[in-house]
This record gives sequence, C-alpha cells and structure tokens, in this order.
Amino acid sequence: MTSTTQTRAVTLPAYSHGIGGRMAASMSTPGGAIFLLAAALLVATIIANPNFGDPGVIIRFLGRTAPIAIAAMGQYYVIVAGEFDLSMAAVIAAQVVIAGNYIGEDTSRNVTGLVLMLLLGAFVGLLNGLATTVLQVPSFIVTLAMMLALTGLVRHLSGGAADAPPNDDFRQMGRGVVKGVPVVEVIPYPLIILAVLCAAAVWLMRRPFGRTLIAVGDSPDAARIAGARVWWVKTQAFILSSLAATVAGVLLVGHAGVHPTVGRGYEFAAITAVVLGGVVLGGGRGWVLSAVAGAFAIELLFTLLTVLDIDATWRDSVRGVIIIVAVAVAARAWTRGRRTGSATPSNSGTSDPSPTTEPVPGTNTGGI
Amino acid sequence: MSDITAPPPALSKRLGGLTATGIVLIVLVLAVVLGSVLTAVEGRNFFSTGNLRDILAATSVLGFIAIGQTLVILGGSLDLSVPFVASLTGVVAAGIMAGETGNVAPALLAAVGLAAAIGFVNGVVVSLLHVHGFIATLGMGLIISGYIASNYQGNTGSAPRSFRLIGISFIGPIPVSTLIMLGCALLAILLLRRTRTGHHLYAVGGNPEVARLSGVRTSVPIITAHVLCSVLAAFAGLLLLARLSVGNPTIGSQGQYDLMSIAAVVLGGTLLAGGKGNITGTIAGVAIFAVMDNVMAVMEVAPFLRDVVRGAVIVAAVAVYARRSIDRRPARFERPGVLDAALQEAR
Amino acid sequence: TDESGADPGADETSDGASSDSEWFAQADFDQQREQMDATFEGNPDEPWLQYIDGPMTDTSKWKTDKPMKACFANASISNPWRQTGWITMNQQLKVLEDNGVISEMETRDAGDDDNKQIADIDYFISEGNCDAFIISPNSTAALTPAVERACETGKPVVVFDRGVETNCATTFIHPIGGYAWGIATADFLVDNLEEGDKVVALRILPGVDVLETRWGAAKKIFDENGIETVDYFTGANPEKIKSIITDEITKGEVHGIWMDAGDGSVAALEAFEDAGMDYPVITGEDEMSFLRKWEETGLNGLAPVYSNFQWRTPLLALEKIAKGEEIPTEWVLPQEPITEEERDDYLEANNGMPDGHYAKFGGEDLPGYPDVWQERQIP
Amino acid sequence: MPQPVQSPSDARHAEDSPVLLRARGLTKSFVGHTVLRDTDIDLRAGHVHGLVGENGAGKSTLMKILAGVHTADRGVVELDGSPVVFHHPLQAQQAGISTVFQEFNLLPERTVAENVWLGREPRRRGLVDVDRMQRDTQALLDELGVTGLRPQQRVRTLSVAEQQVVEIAKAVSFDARIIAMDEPTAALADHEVGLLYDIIQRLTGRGVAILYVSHRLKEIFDLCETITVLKDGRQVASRPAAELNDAELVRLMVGREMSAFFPGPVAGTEPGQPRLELRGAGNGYVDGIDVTLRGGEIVGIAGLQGSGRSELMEAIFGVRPFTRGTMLIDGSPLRPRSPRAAVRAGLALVTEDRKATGLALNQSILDNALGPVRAVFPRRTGRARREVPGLLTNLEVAARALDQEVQFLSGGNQQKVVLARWLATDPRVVLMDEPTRGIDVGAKHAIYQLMRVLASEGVAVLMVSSELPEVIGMSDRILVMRDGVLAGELPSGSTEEAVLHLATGAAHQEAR
Ligand SMILES: Nc1ncnc2c1ncn2[C@@H]1O[C@H](COP(=O)(O)OP(=O)(O)OP(=O)(O)O)[C@@H](O)[C@H]1O
Ligand SMILES: Nc1ncnc2c1ncn2[C@@H]1O[C@H](COP(=O)(O)OP(=O)(O)OP(=O)(O)O)[C@@H](O)[C@H]1O
Ligand SMILES: [Mg+2]
Ligand SMILES: [Mg+2]
Repeated sequence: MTSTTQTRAVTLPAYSHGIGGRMAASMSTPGGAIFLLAAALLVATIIANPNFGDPGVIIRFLGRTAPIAIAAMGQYYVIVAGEFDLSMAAVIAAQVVIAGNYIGEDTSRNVTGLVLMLLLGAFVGLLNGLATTVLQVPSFIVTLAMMLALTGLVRHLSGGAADAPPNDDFRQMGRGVVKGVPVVEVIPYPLIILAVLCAAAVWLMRRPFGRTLIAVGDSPDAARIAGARVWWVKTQAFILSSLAATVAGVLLVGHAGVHPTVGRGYEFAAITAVVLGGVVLGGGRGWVLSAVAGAFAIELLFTLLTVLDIDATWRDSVRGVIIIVAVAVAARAWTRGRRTGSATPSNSGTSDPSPTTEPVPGTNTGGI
Repeated sequence: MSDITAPPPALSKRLGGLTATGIVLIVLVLAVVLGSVLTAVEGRNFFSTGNLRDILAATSVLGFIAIGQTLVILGGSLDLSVPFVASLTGVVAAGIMAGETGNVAPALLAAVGLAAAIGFVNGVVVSLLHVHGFIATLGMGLIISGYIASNYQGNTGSAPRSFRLIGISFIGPIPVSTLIMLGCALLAILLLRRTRTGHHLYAVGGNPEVARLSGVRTSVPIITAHVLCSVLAAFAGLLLLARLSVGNPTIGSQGQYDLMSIAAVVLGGTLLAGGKGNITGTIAGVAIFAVMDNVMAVMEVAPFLRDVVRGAVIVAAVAVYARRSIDRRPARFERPGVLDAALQEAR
Repeated sequence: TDESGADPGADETSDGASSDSEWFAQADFDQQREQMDATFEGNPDEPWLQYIDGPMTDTSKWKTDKPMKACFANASISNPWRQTGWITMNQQLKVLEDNGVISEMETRDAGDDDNKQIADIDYFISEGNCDAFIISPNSTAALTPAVERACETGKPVVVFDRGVETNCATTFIHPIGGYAWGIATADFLVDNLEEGDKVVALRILPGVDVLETRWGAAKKIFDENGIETVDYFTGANPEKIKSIITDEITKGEVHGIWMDAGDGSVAALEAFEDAGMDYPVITGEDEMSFLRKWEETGLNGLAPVYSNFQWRTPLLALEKIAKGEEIPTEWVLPQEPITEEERDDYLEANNGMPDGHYAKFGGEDLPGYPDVWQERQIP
Repeated sequence: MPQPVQSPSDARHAEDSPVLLRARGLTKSFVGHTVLRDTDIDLRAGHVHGLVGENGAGKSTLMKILAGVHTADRGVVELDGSPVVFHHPLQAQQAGISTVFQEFNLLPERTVAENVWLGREPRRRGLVDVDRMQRDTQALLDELGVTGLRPQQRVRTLSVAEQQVVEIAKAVSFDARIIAMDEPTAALADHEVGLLYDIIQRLTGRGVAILYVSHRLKEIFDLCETITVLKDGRQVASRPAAELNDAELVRLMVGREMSAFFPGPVAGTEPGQPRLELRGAGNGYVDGIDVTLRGGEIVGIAGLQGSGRSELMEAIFGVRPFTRGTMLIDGSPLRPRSPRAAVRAGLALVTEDRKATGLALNQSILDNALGPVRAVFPRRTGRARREVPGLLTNLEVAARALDQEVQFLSGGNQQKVVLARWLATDPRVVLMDEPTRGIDVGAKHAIYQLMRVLASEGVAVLMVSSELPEVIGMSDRILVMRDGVLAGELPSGSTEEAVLHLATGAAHQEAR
C-alpha cells in the first residue's frame, strides 16, 4: 500500500543531509555556485596581476562594492516577492541631490538630512508598492514611471545637479576607513555597513516576515489564503528596496561625490546581480546573500577586464556574454534539478529551499 | 494566475462592456481633445499640417519598435536589445550605402538579415536555453553596444538622397514613414489573427503547458516573435538613417526606445505576462505618447518636467484597466452569466 | 575655400566617417594649432564677441527695427556645461527682450536625440513663424539636412557649439575646437611628464565628434612623445572613474590623468587620496569642482576650457543681424585654458557658484548675476 | 432524469465488434510510488468502456498514458494489433486517440473556436481560415446539440459546465476513433448530462470507441458495455456491465465495508455550542445561506460541481466575503472581510486546489506548515516551530526530512502538509473543500480519522466533497447545494439517490 504507513512515529529530521552534505548540495545550485564564481573571478584577477592579492587592496575593493551589493540586496526583496524595481537609480540620484543641496557644508544637518533621505526613500517605496498592489499596475511599469518622474523632478528642482558635495563628515560614511587594522591595514566604513546589513537581511529572512515574503512570491493566492496581507508584504518589499537604494546613495555620495550620473544603471546592475545569484525572476526562490555575491561577481568582472586591459569598448560585450552564459547554465542546473527531483524525493540537487540554512535556498531553480 | 479578490462591481459594471483596447482608444481621443485645447490656448492649431506631421513623425520610429515588442511580450518574453539593434542596423546600412543609390538594396538586405540573426539568437536563448527574456536581451544589448563602440566612433556612412526621401516625404500631413509603420502594423495584425504562428504565440504566452498538450511546438512562435521584433527594430534603425542621412551609433539609445516601447505596449492594454493584447492598442499607446510630447513641447514645458508628466500618465492610464484584465468567473447572483441566467429562469 | 569654409566639426565627422575609425584630420589639427595663438578681433573684456578675422556675412537684408521672434532648437541641457550655458543664454535673452531686439524665444529641447531635433527644426519651419533660427546641433552630420531646410526659409540661421556640414548658416559660432583642447592638454602633460610615463585618459562616451577630436589630438601628441596611455569610457560617472583609477593605481604607477571633460576629475583625484598616493599631473576643465579641488590640494594641473560663454553669442549675433551689421561666417571664439596663475582670479570671481558651474561662463554683466547662476534655476 | 442511450434490452455483442485498442500490463509510478500496476484494457469500436475507482486509483494516469501525456514504465499498447508508444499528445491524436482531460486545458483569453482548433487551425492559402474555424466549431456544437454557446466567445466568460462542453467539442473535433473522457460529467448539471448521453450515442453510432471515467455509477450503468475497476492502481475487475450491480461495483472499488472504511465518531463526541452560524448570508456567488454548525459536528456539503460549494467556503473564509446576511462565530457577529480576518477568528480553509491555493510548492515542508502562523500570529511562531514536527509525524507524512520541498511530495502527503499548516493555528472551525481529492486510500483514511479527532476536540468541521460515499460516510448532517443556494438538508446515512435528487433532479422537475 502507500508509503505513508512505513514511517510510523519516527519524528521527521530537520535536514536531509549533514551540514557538510548541505554545503556540497548548495554549491551545486546557482545560489551557491555564485560564491564559487566570485571566488574564481577573484583568483583570476590576482593571477592576472598579483598586486590585487594584497589584503589591503582586496578590502578596499570590497568596500567600494558595498553600494551595489546593498542595492542588490534591496532588489532581492522585490524580486523574491515576484516584482521588479526599476526606480533604484532614480532614488539614488534624488538622495545624492538632497545630500548635496540640503546638507552641503552644514554638518549640523547631517542627521536631519539622513532622516529626510530615509523618509523620502520609504515614501517612494510606499508609492511603488501601493501602485503595484492596490492599482494592480505591473511593477515593471510602475517603477519605470517612477524612474522617469523622480529623475525629472529632481533634475528640474536642482537645476540638473547638486550644487556641491556634502561636508566631509557626512561623506565619511562612504569614504572613511577604520585605520590600523592588522593584515588588511584598513576597514572601509561601507564594508562595515554592508556587513551589518547582510546580518540584518539574513535575520530578517529568517523572521516570519522573510518567510512570508518568499511564500508570497511563490504563490500569492496560497499566501493570501494563509492569511498573509499580500499587498502589505509586497509594499514592504518595495520600501526595503527604496531604503536600500537610499543607503547606497548615502555611501555613493561619500565615495564618489555628487554628479547627475551617480547611481546610473544601478537598477539593471542590481537585477543582474540578483539573477546571477540564482534568484528567480517571478519570485519564490533565492537567498539574499547570493544576490550580494552576484554583485561582487559583477564588480570583480569589471576589475578583471581592467586588469586584462580589455579594450575599453569591448567590455560591455564580454559582460553581456558572461551574464547570458551564467544564467543559461543556471537554468540548465535548474531543469536537471527538477527532473531528478521529481524522480526521487531524496536527492541532493533539490535539498533545502529555506534561506534559513546554507545557500541552498531552492536556488536550484536558476534562471527562469 | 487568477487573483481571488473581487473588484468593486460598480467599476466592473461601468467598464463591463469595454475591452482594454477600447479604453486605450478613449484615452487617445481624450488626449487629442485635451491636446487641441491646450494647443489652442498657446495660439496654435493642433490640426495644422506641421503639427500633425510632428506628431505622426514621432509615432513612426517608436511605432516600429513597439509593434515588435508587442509580439515578443504576447509570447511571454521581453526585448531590451531593440535600441542597440536599431543603432547597429543604422550604421551598418549607412556604411554599405556610402551615399550610392545602387547600394541601397544590398544595405537593406544586410541590415534586415543581421537583425534577423540577432533576433534568432535571442529567441533561441529564451525558448531553448530557458533564459528569462529580460536577462537574455539585456545581455544581447550589451554585446551589440560593445561591438558598435569598438567599430564605429561617431556618425558614419551616408544615405543617398533617394533613400532619405523615406524620412522626409509626406502625403498631405502624413509622413510616408508613418504609412510604412502602419503597414507593418497591419501585417502584424494579420500575423496574429490569420496565421498559425500568431495563434500559437498567444497560446504559448497564455499557458505553455496547454499549448504543448495541444501539440504546439512552443519554441517556434517565441523565436519567430523575437526575429520579427529585431527586424522591426531594424526598420526603425533604417528609418532613423533615412532621417539623419548618416549612421549614428548611439541613435537607438538616444530615444530610450527599449523602455518606452514596453511602456507603450502595456499602455496599449497588452498583458506584460503575455497571452493577451493586440497591435491596435499598442499603436494607440504610441500615439498617446506622441500627442503628449507634442503638446508639452508646444507649451514649452521645462524638459525635465516632461518626464514627470510621462511617468504620471503611464501609471494613471494603465491603472484604469489593469484591475479588469484579471480573469474571474462570472458572478451568479449579481451578474448572471449565459448559463446561469438560463438556470435562474428554470428556477 | 571649401577647406576653411566648412567648420572643424564638419571635417571631423566626414573624416571620421571616411577613414572610418581614425578621429584625426591633420588639416584641422594644424588649423586649430594656428588659431590657438591667433589674434582675436574685438574687446578682450567681451570674449563672447571676439572672433578671428575671416570671411564675413552681409546681413543687411534682415535689417529691422521691430523685435524678432527667435526659435531655438537645443540639443539638450543634460549636462552641467549645457545647463550653465542655458542659464546664461536666458539672462542674455532678458536683456535683448528689454531693449526690444527680440520679442520672444521659443525653445524646443531634443533631449540628446538627433531624430527629435530634426523634427523640432521642421516644426519651427512650418509652425513657429520664426524671424530667426538658433540651432545647437546634437550631432554634426545628422542635423545638416534639417539646418539646410532652415536656411531655405531665407531667415537668418545661427548655429553654435557643434557644427554642421554646410555653410548655408548665417554664422557658425564655436570656440576653436576639440583639437585645440587636445593640443593644450597634451602639451601640458608632455611638458610635465617624462618619456615612458603613464597617462590614464578618462573619456565620457565614444562617438561624439567634439569629444573624439579632443582625444584624437591628444593621443597623437602622447604617442609622438612616448607617453604611455590607456583610455576608458566613464560616462562621466564619478563612481566608475574612481574604480578605474583605483584599479589602475593597483596595476602600476599612474603619472598623469587626462580628461575629455572636467566633471569627475575630483573623483579621479580622490581615488589617489584614498589610496594614499600623491596627486598625478592632471588636466580637468574650468568647472568649479575641479578649480576648487585644484586650489585646495595645490596639485599640478591645467583647466582646459571649452568656452561656455559661447551661449551668449547667438543672441548677440541676432542683435547684430537686426542692426544689419556684418558678422563672421565662421565665428571662432577664444578658447584659452585656465592656468595656475589665473586660477585664483576665477575662483574669486565665481565665489559661491555651485560645483557644476563653469568659470568662463561670461555672464558677470548680465541681470540676475550672481543669484540666478548660484540657485541654478533651469528656465 | 436522462434516458439511457440503449435500453438494456438490445443485446450487447461485446465480442463481435473489433478491438481497436488493446493495452497489456500497463505500469506507472510517480515519486517512487506506483500508481498503476499491470493493467489490461480492451477498447472496442462502437462500445463504451467504463473505468471506475476511487480518487487516486489511477484512472487519470491510465488515460494519460493512452493519450501520450505520460509514458508507461512497463506494458504495451496495441492499436489495431500493432504496438505503439506515444511520447507526445500530438502523436496520440494523430493515431486517432483524443482525450478530455480531468483538469481544464483551455486558454481563458482565447475564443471557443481558437481553443478547439489550437494546433490544428484550418488554413486557406497559408492563412488561418477564421470563418471556417468558426463555422466548423458551430457545426461541431450543433452536432453535439449545444445551444447558447458561440464560437467567438472568450472562454474566460464561460461557466465550468460550458468550459467542459468546449473540452468535449475539442476532443470530438479530432474525429478520433477512440475518445477517452475523464469525468466529463463532473462539471455538468443534470440536463446537460442528458446532452452528453446523446453526444456519446452519436459517437458510438459512428463506431468510435469510448473510454469513460466517472464517479457517478448511474452513468456507468447507463452508458457502458464493459466496466474496469481500478483500486490503488491495481485492476481488480473487468467485466460486462450486465454482470454487475451498484453494490457489487462499490465493493470492488472500496474493497471493504463502508462502515469500516469511514471511521465512526470518537467516543464521547457530541454536538456542543454553535460555533458558526449563517443567517440569510449571500454574495455574488451564493445566496440565502442559513447554516448552524456546532462544535464536535462534521457537516458535509454535497452538490454538483459548479453548484457553489467552494464559493460558499470562500465566502465564509472572507476570500469573496458575504455582502448580505449575518455570520456569527461562537455567538458573536463577525463577517470576515479577508482570509486574514477569518484566520484571526479561528477559521481554517483547506482549499480544493492545493497546488494553486494550498501550498507554496517551492518551499520546504516546514515553511509550508508554518505559513499561516507566521503570516497571522508571528508571535506564536516559536511555539508552532516546536509543535509542527510532531504534528507532521502524527499525520504520518512520508518525507525524508522537514527541509524537503513540498512539490516533490505525493498528493496525499501534500494534503497532509496543508492540514498540518492549519492545525498549527489551532482553529475552532475547519472548512475542508474536497479534502481527499486525488489522494490515495491510505492518506484518505488518515484524513478521515483526523476529522473525527478534531470533532472530538470540539472543533466544528464543514466538508465539501464530490464523492457521495465520502459525504454520506463522514457527515453527521448533509447539506446539499444547487446553483448557489442550499437545496436542502439530509440526515447522515441518507442514500446517494436522495442526495443526487436534491442536487439535480429537483431543479429539473420544478422547471417543467
Ligand atoms: N504527475 C504526478 N506526480 C506524482 N504523483 C501523481 C502524478 N499524477 C498522479 N499522481 C498520483 O497518482 C495517483 C493516481 O492519480 P490519478 O489522477 O490517476 O487518480 P484518479 O483515479 O484519476 O483519481 P481521481 O478520481 O481523483 O481523478 C494519485 O495518488 C496521484 O496523487
Ligand atoms: N465559470 C468558471 N470559470 C472558471 N472556474 C470556475 C467557473 N465556475 C466554477 N469554477 C471553479 O470550478 C470549481 C467548481 O465551481 P464551484 O466552486 O462554483 O462549484 P463547487 O460546488 O465548489 O464545485 P467543486 O467544489 O466540486 O469544484 C471551483 O473551483 C470554481 O472556482
Ligand atoms: Mg482523475
Ligand atoms: Mg469547489
């Protein structure tokens, strides 16, 4: 008769594999493989030019990658909930202008300015979220429109660009370092902020909110029946995304200064990073740290191209090829994972969809 | 996926009879009326030849691309590489023409062939390698832009006068290019309504599994749509070449045609998820943009503010019918369906 | 002759096209080298009215004493340089409106889109009932036919900044040009560097002739003098610039920075600061951010200029046309880099201006100075 | 009541009509568990072959093998004596076998005609001949005697019944020699069943062989010459209909006495206070609902598909809230505006489509089981986390570990996870819509026991089921729905006839 009778009264174990097995399994999924890819790119860079092996250089590199990594983290919340956020770059641009024009040289405004920026970020996210969930306009369109409107408004009010960079104290957040650290000699503040946000993100994704977020992305109807406020959960994802963009903006204005182009292309960069991280467009699968790793991989790729002195004009092409190939391979891994998966439940390729553990998070569905 | 929320019956009743396309057309009419009023306020005539030409000329380039984009979106994919295809075909054709009428034919062949090849690759990557259209075409865009940057610095080649005529000749207030674009629209409509590929495109976009069970080879329509989309982008590129008289390697990106075409398609009532929508709506969407831009230019709205208006209009317009495109079973007691009505009589 | 008649911009493109990839026309290079130390007619205190002696256009047929309506087809105001110029132009407009030279100026902004700008010009021709056209072309060859159509209306046509491949225009106003920029900057770096030193060139984007010629000229001189170069496209994005420089520093020593536009130079310098290196020799632009950074760090640099004050000239040209005075067919404006000596004067003069402001904007005598530029109100 | 197509009198010469399709030893397993074992079947020209069995017996699987959707692990299929293997539905269709699948295979945004001819659109000079497509569809519908359905209607606007008709029309349109119908009447109202009878008569008249699956024994006896009974994937019998009667057939299907199969109430369970009360409640889909549901009670709702049972559930649960009437929970008025409100009020809903609305298929067992608690009572997550593993173990969920994705579980185990996620919220009223649809006997039994246990703990259970034996066997009271209203109430142990009469016949006769 059916297998139900065979497993009497033996409590189900929490995990199908030991920690080691899970690690191994996870590495075979896009969500885990991205870490390997990033590592491989780093090694390649170091081989191509040993100077990049210097810990100080690496730590600085990680520091300057923080903004895009944070943006990717924000984009992750939206994508895992089954939506898009194309308005990130616009939010960053807006924040840069506020930093330049409102805060400027006046250190006494640093705090109020920061609060103001966070409020604006949250508000933009709220608008995106409500338009998507209540008006039921596709988020691709909502955030595209937001991108147009916000950029235009900021440009108009600021006369195209911020008057001047904010004072150095404010810029410290994006530019400063902790000095006199052994081995790596310095630790950039952005890296610390990134680390904190990563920890927060992992924690958040283990919280009921995080799990519900993924459930909503996986099946909104089922989540609704389960009692989730789908509209609010998604809206919160958009708010988180805009807040992430805000933080990225704060770091960028410190790191790079003010310019209309600051943050340009961040929406696509972030989405690419997230997808490279094995998070599925359409929602329901993926691990937040994989998105971060995706961001590092992309930045490492840039650096590698620089190190290899690839002709400036050819870099885009190389990037394009790598992105497509990576995602195509991921898609393969996914279909394979599925086939074996349905053949027998006990199969490592499809272990653990829960981001609460190793990078396994059902990221075994790579691209769609 | 059918959402289980019930839209307020009032709304659904009021718009009950109207299709999304119907609404878009109404919005277009409103835009024209509003436009002519505002233009009049500026002391101009909205329907003057020059103004109509300005509007229609604006529709043709985006029109070509939006038609292609509609096909791809109907199939459940997306194409972000169109601006680069337009640029590439423009410079390639310009290079081959080199100002000689004799070279026009080979130039067109080369441009269209090249575009078709690109579209084919897009289609294969999407349908056979299962890469999401967003990523596949984003990557393809990068590849092409790299190639262009490496091989074409600045404007190159030149179009012979004979070819430039396409860009600058009019029949009354109507630019020839617009007529060609509308011709393509008709062909696309024919494709969707009267060919198997068209029907299968809707099926695959609507539900690949059902299509498969019905014996449809799902990759064929997807690839076809991508090929046609790229070819139409090539037409846009060639039209731009005709108007510019030289190949400009950045012309595609100058017009933001990728995102704007998608916006126009959705504005036209096509479901971004695929399986539902039509060309007529898309053309209306494109026209709405054109009218909007024209009026704002006449009113000398500050350049940066125009994007604010565009953004607002896009969301507002889509919101009007977005809620209705969700498929639900007809209510039994408040809005009887065919069968239900019969049953109630029986009772 | 054709040679001199056609403007640099024009030749640049045509050559760029014919010899496909190479952005270098020896003739223009030499011509602009001469122009760099040519003597300019007119009052040095009003550089926007100065010009190099050459063929003149007779404008008597347009002489009028009633206000003209000007129609301005603008490429865009999408970068700080154009924004600054646009503000200046509008203040100049106020003056001319007040003294009854111009009734109004209708402006269409093409948003960096050739196709749109062609449509704008055609619209003006048929609907604008303009008395004069001002055109700032988005790209050289592409706008030529449209400008020709404007000429055919028989109204005065003033072209400025980037050129077109026709000399039908009443006047074509522009600073000396891209080669001059390239020559000035490259010469400076060569003088301040040893043979074999490395210069990182930060370029905005490929394919814009006025920018390509700057690099074309500079590259030639660098090569001739055995300066090693590597060039990048940055889209003027400071973040990208900073990453690139950081990586370059890590790869090996960098002695010089060359920029085809100054905004972003600060980011490049900060990359050196963050890496704890001393500053390289750098050429930026007369943008305030660079001048300020230059002053406070005391580095060794040069601020090449692509004269922003040229945005005044087109309207002033219309004034002359209304008076029936003859004006240069090709109106070549002065284009002098700001050297270390002059720097502080300019900082002084532009005290309080935003970073995106350009020192040689030449609007000091216009109404609204300095507030309008300081608040940077886009009209 | 519909007329039998052939009066039993006219002799059924099963033997003398040729065998079109002969299947031998068909075996198929999914997810490691075998759902079809060594099944043989013969389909004869002009004959109707009945296929019966409980949910999960393997009927659909067998059909899907013949239709080329699944390929058998073992066994052969012979068409006109020559062996065939189908890897794609298209191949089966070309070989003359077409199927009406149990779950709809229609594109809601396309018209009836487009759906019927999808993949085979008629062409003239290379172009799809739309007119002909419409004409042919109309002809088809006429031939099937269907009225009030236009070829150019969008499927989205059709009722379930109408959608089912389109499915049948599509199958017929292949002018196939063999047509398999998987519960074609499940969605049909009674008078429409009569219509289907006529269709089938026409087809058999043409010498078409029909494989007919249904849970309605009456239809089986009305239509079929031969009947094959499946049980847990095994073929327990294949005999001429004449040699069988209801009782015999049921015994074959269930293989045990109903009483044994359906566990009785746990000792000491008796109806307590009213937990859920509805007074004249209604919305767009149901109307005038009066129900009182007491703690400790299991109340079944019977009715034809499309009769509004799910809608009633959805209305109570706030998915499509009531717009009229009153609703009391434990005596206090409360009309949930959303599922969230319902869950807060102590309601739970096991939906009829677990894959679409019951589970997040890509998530782990644990995450699914904690879903509602996390979404509605985040503070209770910790406790639930500790309880859930035990809960799942008690439900005997067959899985490797809690981190396994539910999409790889068998139907029954998925359903158990759905139950677990609701039990974790310790609800006071449990609504179950088709709780045993498509799950195997063992799982079914476990679920029945669970329902009893819940009742014994004072929980009120409201169950919708399309399987009369189930409703009759499990319910303390039976409510029957028809066309969105309550057609009546029956005591437990009423006959299937009584229920069916309320569910269908009555409407019919009153109409006369
Ligand atoms: N694709 C599948 N993957 C895994 N298990 C499946 C699949 N399809 C069917 N099953 C299982 O096989 C068994 C038989 O399913 P099947 O649909 O054939 O039963 P059925 O007799 O049609 O039941 P019903 O009367 O509900 O239609 C069920 O336990 C079901 O869960
Ligand atoms: N016109 C329709 N279009 C799409 N789906 C429908 C339609 N009518 C009913 N359904 C769905 O089919 C199923 C049966 O309809 P309904 O719920 O009204 O009757 P029911 O008595 O619940 O039938 P069952 O529960 O047996 O499916 C439900 O899931 C319902 O949502
Ligand atoms: Mg079945
Ligand atoms: Mg139901």
